[in-house]
Amino acid sequence: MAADTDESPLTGGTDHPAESRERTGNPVVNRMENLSEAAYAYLLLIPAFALLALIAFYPLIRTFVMSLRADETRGADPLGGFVGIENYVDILTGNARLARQFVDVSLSTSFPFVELGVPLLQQALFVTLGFAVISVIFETVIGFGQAYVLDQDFRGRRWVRVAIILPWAVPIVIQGMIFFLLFQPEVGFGTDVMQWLGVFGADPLADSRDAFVIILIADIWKSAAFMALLILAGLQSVDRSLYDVARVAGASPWQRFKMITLPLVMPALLVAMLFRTMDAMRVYGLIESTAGCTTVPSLTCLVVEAMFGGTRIFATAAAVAFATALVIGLIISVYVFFFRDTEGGLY
Amino acid sequence: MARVRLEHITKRYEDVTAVDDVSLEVADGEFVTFVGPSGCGKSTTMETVAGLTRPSEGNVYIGDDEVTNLAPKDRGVAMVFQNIALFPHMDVFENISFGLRLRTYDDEEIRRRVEQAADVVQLEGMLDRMPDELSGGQRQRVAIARAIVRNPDVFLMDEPLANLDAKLRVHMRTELQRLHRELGTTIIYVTHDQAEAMTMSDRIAVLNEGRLQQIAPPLTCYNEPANRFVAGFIGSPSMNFADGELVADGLETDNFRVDLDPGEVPGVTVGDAVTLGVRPEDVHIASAAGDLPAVTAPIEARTDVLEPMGDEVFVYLLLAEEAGRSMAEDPATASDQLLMSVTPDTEVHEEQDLEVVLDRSKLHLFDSASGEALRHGLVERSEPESGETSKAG
Amino acid sequence: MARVRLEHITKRYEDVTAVDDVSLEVADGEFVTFVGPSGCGKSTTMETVAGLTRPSEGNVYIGDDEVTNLAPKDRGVAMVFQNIALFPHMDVFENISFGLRLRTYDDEEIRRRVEQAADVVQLEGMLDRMPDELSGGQRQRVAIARAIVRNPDVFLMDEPLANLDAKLRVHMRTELQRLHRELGTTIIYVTHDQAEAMTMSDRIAVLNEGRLQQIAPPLTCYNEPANRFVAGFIGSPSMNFADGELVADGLETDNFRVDLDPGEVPGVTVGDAVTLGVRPEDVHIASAAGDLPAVTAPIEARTDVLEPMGDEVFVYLLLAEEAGRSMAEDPATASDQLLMSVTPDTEVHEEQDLEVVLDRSKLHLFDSASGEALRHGLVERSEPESGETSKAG
Amino acid sequence: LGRGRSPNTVVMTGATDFEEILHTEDGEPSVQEALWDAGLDEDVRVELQTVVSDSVQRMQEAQSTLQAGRSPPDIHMMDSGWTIPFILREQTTDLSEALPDDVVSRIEDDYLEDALETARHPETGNLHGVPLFPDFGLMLYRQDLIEDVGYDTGDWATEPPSWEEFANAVADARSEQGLQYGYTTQAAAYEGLACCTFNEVMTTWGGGYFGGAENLFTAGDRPITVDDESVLDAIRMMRAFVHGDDDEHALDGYPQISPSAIVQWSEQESLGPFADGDAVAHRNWPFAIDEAGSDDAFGEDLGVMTQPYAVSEDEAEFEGVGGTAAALGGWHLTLSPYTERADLALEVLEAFTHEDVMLTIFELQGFLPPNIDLVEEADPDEIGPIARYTDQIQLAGENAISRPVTDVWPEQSALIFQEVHAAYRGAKAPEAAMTDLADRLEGSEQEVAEQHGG
Amino acid sequence: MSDDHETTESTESDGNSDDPLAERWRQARRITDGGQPAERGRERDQDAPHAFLLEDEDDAELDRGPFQQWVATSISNPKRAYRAMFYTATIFFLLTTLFPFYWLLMVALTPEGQQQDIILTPNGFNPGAFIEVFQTLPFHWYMFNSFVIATASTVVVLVVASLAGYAFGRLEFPGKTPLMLLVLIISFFPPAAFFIPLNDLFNTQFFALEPITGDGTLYNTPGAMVLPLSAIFMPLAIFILTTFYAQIPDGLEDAARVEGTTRLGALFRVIIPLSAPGVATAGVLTFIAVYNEFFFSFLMTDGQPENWAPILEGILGYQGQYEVMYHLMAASSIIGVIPVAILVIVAQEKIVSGLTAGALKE
Ligand SMILES: Nc1ncnc2c1ncn2[C@@H]1O[C@H](COP(=O)(O)OP(=O)(O)OP(=O)(O)O)[C@@H](O)[C@H]1O
Ligand SMILES: Nc1ncnc2c1ncn2[C@@H]1O[C@H](COP(=O)(O)OP(=O)(O)OP(=O)(O)O)[C@@H](O)[C@H]1O
Ligand SMILES: [Mg+2]
Ligand SMILES: [Mg+2]
Repeated sequence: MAADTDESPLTGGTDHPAESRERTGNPVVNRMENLSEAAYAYLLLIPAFALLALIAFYPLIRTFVMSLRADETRGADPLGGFVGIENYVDILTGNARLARQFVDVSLSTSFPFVELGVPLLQQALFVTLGFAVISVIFETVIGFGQAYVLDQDFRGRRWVRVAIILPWAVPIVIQGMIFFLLFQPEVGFGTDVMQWLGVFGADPLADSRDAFVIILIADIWKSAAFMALLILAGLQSVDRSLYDVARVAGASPWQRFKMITLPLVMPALLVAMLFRTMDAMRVYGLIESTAGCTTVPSLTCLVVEAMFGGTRIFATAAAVAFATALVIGLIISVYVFFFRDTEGGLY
Repeated sequence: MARVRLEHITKRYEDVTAVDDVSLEVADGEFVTFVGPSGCGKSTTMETVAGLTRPSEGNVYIGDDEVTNLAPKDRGVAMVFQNIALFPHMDVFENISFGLRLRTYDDEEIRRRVEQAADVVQLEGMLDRMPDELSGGQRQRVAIARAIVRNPDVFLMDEPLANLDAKLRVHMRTELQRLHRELGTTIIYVTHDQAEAMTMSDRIAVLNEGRLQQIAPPLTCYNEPANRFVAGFIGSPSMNFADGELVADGLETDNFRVDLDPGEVPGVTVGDAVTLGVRPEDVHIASAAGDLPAVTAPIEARTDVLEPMGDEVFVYLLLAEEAGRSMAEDPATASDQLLMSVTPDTEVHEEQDLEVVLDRSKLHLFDSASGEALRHGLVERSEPESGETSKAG
Repeated sequence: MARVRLEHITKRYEDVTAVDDVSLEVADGEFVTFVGPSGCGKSTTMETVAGLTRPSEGNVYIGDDEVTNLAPKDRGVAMVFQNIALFPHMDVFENISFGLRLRTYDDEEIRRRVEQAADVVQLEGMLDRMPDELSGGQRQRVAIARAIVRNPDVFLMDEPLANLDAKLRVHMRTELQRLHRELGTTIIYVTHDQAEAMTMSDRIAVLNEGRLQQIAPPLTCYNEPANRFVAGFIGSPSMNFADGELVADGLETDNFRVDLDPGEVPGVTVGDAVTLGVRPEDVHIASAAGDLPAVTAPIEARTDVLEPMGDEVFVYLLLAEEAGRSMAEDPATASDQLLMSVTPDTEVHEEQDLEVVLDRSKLHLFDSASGEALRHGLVERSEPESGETSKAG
Repeated sequence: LGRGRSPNTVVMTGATDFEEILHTEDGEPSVQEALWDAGLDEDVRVELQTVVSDSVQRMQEAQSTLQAGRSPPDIHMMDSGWTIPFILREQTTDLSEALPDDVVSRIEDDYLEDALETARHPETGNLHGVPLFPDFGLMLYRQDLIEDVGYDTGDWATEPPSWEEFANAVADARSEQGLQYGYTTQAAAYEGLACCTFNEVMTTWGGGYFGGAENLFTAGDRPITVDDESVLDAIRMMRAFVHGDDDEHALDGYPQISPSAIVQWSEQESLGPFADGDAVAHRNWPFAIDEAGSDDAFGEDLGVMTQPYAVSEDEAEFEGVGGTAAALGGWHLTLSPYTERADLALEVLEAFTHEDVMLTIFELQGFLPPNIDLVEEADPDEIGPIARYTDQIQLAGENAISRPVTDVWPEQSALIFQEVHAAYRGAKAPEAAMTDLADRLEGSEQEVAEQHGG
Repeated sequence: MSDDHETTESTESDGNSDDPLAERWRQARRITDGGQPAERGRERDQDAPHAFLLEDEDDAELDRGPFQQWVATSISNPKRAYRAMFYTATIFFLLTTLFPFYWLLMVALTPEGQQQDIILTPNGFNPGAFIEVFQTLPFHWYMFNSFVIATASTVVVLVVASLAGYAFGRLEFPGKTPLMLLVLIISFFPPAAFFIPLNDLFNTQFFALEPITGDGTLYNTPGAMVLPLSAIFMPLAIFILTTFYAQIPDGLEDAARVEGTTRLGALFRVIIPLSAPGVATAGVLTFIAVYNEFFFSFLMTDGQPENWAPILEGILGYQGQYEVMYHLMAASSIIGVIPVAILVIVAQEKIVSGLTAGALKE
């Protein structure tokens, strides 16, 4: 039988004594090893927060201070005196020095009790929210479909995967250029097709509604791949034997999806949706390189226009940036609420 | 109706043949246990019945239907998995009710059934725990509950009781037997526990290296094993074997001989290599074997190690003095050793010389070459026996 | 040197106390087995020794050092996990050599050791398989090899043999014992297999609901259980219990009485509730009990079910005729039932009336209220006994 | 500063088009050679820090560089459309002081005054930039086609027609030839609409953003005249061009000649159809002449003129508007206040003011000399098709119309192009759009007034 | 797409199929197991289609045309319908994602100034654009810069985020939720919000940096992009890794620790490899995002390739003030994108298989 060796296994010929209980290895590592769980966690978080503090928190604080001062368009000092929240008030009341307003609604006494200063699609808040919600929904559904396809085992899957990820690898400038040219009646045929479908007018890139749709399509084209990649990773890390259990228990493919795949992929899916939402809420480059910020003003459009528009209104820019962050923060709290209910979730 | 039939099932992996041409039939309502060494293909065979593995060759029938290609969900089977595989994102209740929730049961009914099943496996009060808050045995019980709650035609259970303590195991054993009786379900069961296999099964299927060795009622396997493998595998501790040669008037092994008439052993002739098998409990101390009708001639032996088990004591006997022998070698295969089991009150010490006899009615003969059983029990022979211990080293 | 000492270890989870004030000491080189019902805290206790769980209270010592807060890697322990926990991304070789590769062994040495360990667990030729290409038993063997290859001071083994077949289990058992002997390693072991616990351990620690019930050599636990729980838990099938009342000259249970002098039972007086315990193998058919020195008066009984196990037969005896009784109830707790084990050649059938006696030297008395053992064996008493069967329903 | 630059290197920004001519293969003429010839110390080498061509992105880059106080570059090339904000933010050097007086007076005397205006400090009047080249919005048209339908374009070069005549000519030519488009221009919602194309149309109608030309460069206290009838008419005419008679806001008597696509066109997209022969007339910058006027394109059949007009200069309500016009673009060179090589950089700037340098640049890359008179003097063989249109260039120089660049112009221009665009598209009525615009401009002006007390 | 799936299972035999069409179907359907997640134990799935085949062929009636036959069998066997759906979906996704690229290629192949009415074929044929790209600008240099910057950022992000992800995913400590949200906050802000302070910061001279960067500032060094881009894309990586690390069963980490790793060792030896799909995805997403980032890439260098200007500056370089060299922009983006996408995918597969040493064979 197995143990017919003369030498006793595991002892013979070894010059290594039994392991001792001395601490082995590097003393720093050992110090780390004996930290309490919480202390260890904080230690591991130091690098991340150090980087964030330098690159994010410190600039944000300075930007916030900026937002509390007045604009100064002349002179060496880019900022005027301290004005408190005046800039914020201007932004929220539609009186900011911006070509398109953050939000421009006022309450009225007659139904429906709100009055639009300008059409919804010319108010950055609504453009952005609409864009984020619609694009994320489509991207999630399509991304799931793509991930599902990629999760199958078939020949050529690697190349299909390349194809599906390719849009995500396209720089925004190019993404913008593609769709700009596609809907440039002289060059592309996009307008003809859409007009033939009765969806678009003659100059979609100049029309807020049509341009909004174009930007949605462009974004979905590019970013579904992001969702697909993350969801795919989620799918791949599901323990396959659970599917066996479910199959024997009588689950149809749909039921397996609903009861096993979906909940187990949910954490990854939520992360993907969370970040897609935040990205979508900050959409800018795509707009700039297709229809332009005038036609489809997003929140970030306002920030960039204010900051780089040529007229030095840094304080307004800073205030818009913070207002934007606030809006995104509010939307994100919806997600945080969901995260709490998710098994294997983050909190 | 829920008969299960395997026809020439073979399953090959890249470099292994996990199941090799297995055909067997499990009658409706029958309880069949698969036993065999680790890696012999028990789980794989079950998976082909469940539909999780498509056999490389052969067909599977459940009831009257060929189901080889049917999806698992349409086969009406429930399975307890060897690796347990609880859904990590569901609590115990949801795990157990998984199969029910796939169907159109109302919540009331589901809760009732889950609670019953949890009762059976003694998981009351843990229904809202998550799998990672359970002990190993508790998880296994959840897995069992998940299968029994569904009340299918065929149960497949792959070592469902492996992590349970003896007492709970006895409880579960009776529960499963009751379920079996009451529901009339066909059960295919894998266990490594001899007691489980012996007490629960209508028949035992012994597998080795992917091949079916014997399928027969437990006591048949125990008393009339089809071949040397089955004989050695069934029964714990294992049967003693001694390789020998058939001579004119008996069987001669290295250390002793047994009288017999070669003509009464079918299929072999004088000069053939024949292996003698005898179970530890059929080895008796010569002085205390008075009441046995037929025993072999006394064999001289020396006790080596004693293993008290509480209700019995295993005595390792050395038949020949030899250097360097250690207990580590499997006594069943070392032809100079003999394992005897005696009651705890027997007077026996380590390093003691004594004479033992074998119960002739319980001797087994196997063809040494093929391993096939030749004969079980030599007791019909009427002439007196004379054994002698060989001195050979 | 590799003594393991637990001092008042308590581990609480949110709503469960998994381990409750356990103190024990395992001597250097000792082999201690933890047994207890599923969920009693065995794994948790081992985890505190390994350093994977910090106890809520109490200290752990290994050797002379307090290690309560020491990292697992510095404790010199190796562990076989109940859930096996193979690294799914490594093949068998890498799994086994994982611990070695973390240290400064050269490749040569690593390969040699891994091959030896694989040999011990009979995994030769599977070193380059991935875990998902192994059967359940093979995985478990990899887990064992991973632990033994490292040659640590202390082995922690949580049901290492659960998925192995009987034969391999015996083999592994002897291998582990040899390892233990040769390396002098301290081993803490969890098993649900009585045979394993009995044969391998120097001492057995019985746990229940997180509390240590008894820690003693196996035969002590078997023959002199500290309390009713241990008595019922150790031994398979379980001990028979009969609740009774101490009267002036004996113990009266529902169905029979046993003569004894209450004065010889410490700690109780006449009128107290006392439970009698007797193991199945100490119940004998009156007619065949001639050679026992001291037995109780015959008890009338009727056989119910027979369970042949191959080397013995379990006989379920009914002491009182009653309707609706089914075998499903645990015989050990049903006071109208008595389980007897006899050799397979005993003449006994189902539904047969017979008289049985109990071996007085093997009777156990427990305080019914606390469960504490009062006395083991009544044999010193010299006066002849006269039992009588009670007619009570 | 490291990175291998020798101490005698002066770094200026510029796009690839300028890079191509700054240094060339040996022997070929180059700007660097011209600078040396113009008296620049032979040791001083000018190096280009290539930036993207897009004006908006260049402004962002300049802004971030100057905001951070970074140099090199020592010399920034700045669009005349956004030089003044930088001047006002003290991110340029006062060249009237820094350059030798003779150089300053040479510039003041010879350079196109309109270009200089956009390089001066609005308050002190001092020069902060040296114009490198001006650019003019010109009307390109298919002379042959228009003549075919009976119009005489003979004097259009010197005396542009009225919008009405022009429009009818284009309309006729288009239908005669069955062309897809008549007149193409740029009307996307971008700076070019505010600064240039609309500015031109508005000017030729006698309108202005802030009254007359005298109010261009100081924000704060000036009339806002975008809702004047002249401006509205200009929009109405464009609506007629785009939407034809059906549009209730279209100006009567003007035919539909422009595709609605112009509202999403800027220079590149609008040039294509004309260059391909699908349009009769097209408004663009001189570079387009190169493409459309080459012999394998329209050659001599390409007509070029300044913008047609509707209201003559005399009839116009304000000073400096009315009559033909050409929007003024172009680039200036400014000296970074953070440079560590001011002396050398000033030498370089000085060299740029030499006529030979201007001519070299003109000949090599077609950038017009800021001294417009030199157009005549350039070697016709070197400058290509543009040589045929020097008269028109001269005329454009005389009628150049600047955008009202102030520190808040970028902000205001966004308001302007946004509203004009809406009005062009028909999303808003001209009156509504211009009233809204007036409101917004008012607010903007007020902000400035509050900040700077006037 | 599926013609040689025969690699491992040579034992399959299906006696009665000589019909080439049936053969094709057979192979086509071997791809995977209908709508269910495939890839378990790799053997099984390869068997599965074989099994359908046997069944299908038993039912097949010879006098039906292949298509009707297919319809009939797919009604009786829904797996066929799943399979058809699967193909439809795959083809749909391929078309929709690839078409814009195809079109971009057509734009690239169209000679300058003729970008009109490009539909399915280029206007003219000018493959020279792909060479011109490099003649006009040192595009390869920009690509190299981007590569270096993206690689460095990805490494920084993966290391730092792994530590943080481990802490968030596997440890319990007070303040966990607030700290996670704090990480997230950075993603609420448009990048422009960071710009002014960072622009100052990176143009400030730090004495300590002088030996490294020459002038003591980070401007025009890879650091000026790696730092902010790492910070900006780190929250995503932290969240991804947290999610994946949290799902690894404790038992495996326990086993590694008992075997002698430190906690940190267990992270790198067990948890990261087992989260390979997540780690690789985080890496790929970060790499591509950095490679294509718009804002900082544009403003943190002076645009010179020798000063680490990234690919974006290269692409924008083909854009003139009034004219855009669309064909060059198109060609350059194809050149810039496709190698990266392929590299990233190949790398991802390598990462996954490297980390898991074959456990998740594909
Ligand atoms: N993470 C946890 N959270 C809550 N309860 C737990 C957790 N882990 C274990 N328990 C509980 O603690 C008790 C002891 O568990 P432990 O795993 O030690 O049992 P065990 O003796 O090993 O049982 P088994 O034989 O079934 O493996 C059980 O009741 C179990 O449910
Ligand atoms: N996916 C696979 N690839 C390759 N070989 C495999 C695979 N799955 C199982 N095997 C091999 O097939 C044989 C039979 O495995 P199976 O799981 O049926 O054994 P088993 O009888 O259930 O054993 P155990 O009692 O140990 O669970 C084993 O040798 C195993 O290593
Ligand atoms: Mg198995
Ligand atoms: Mg346990």
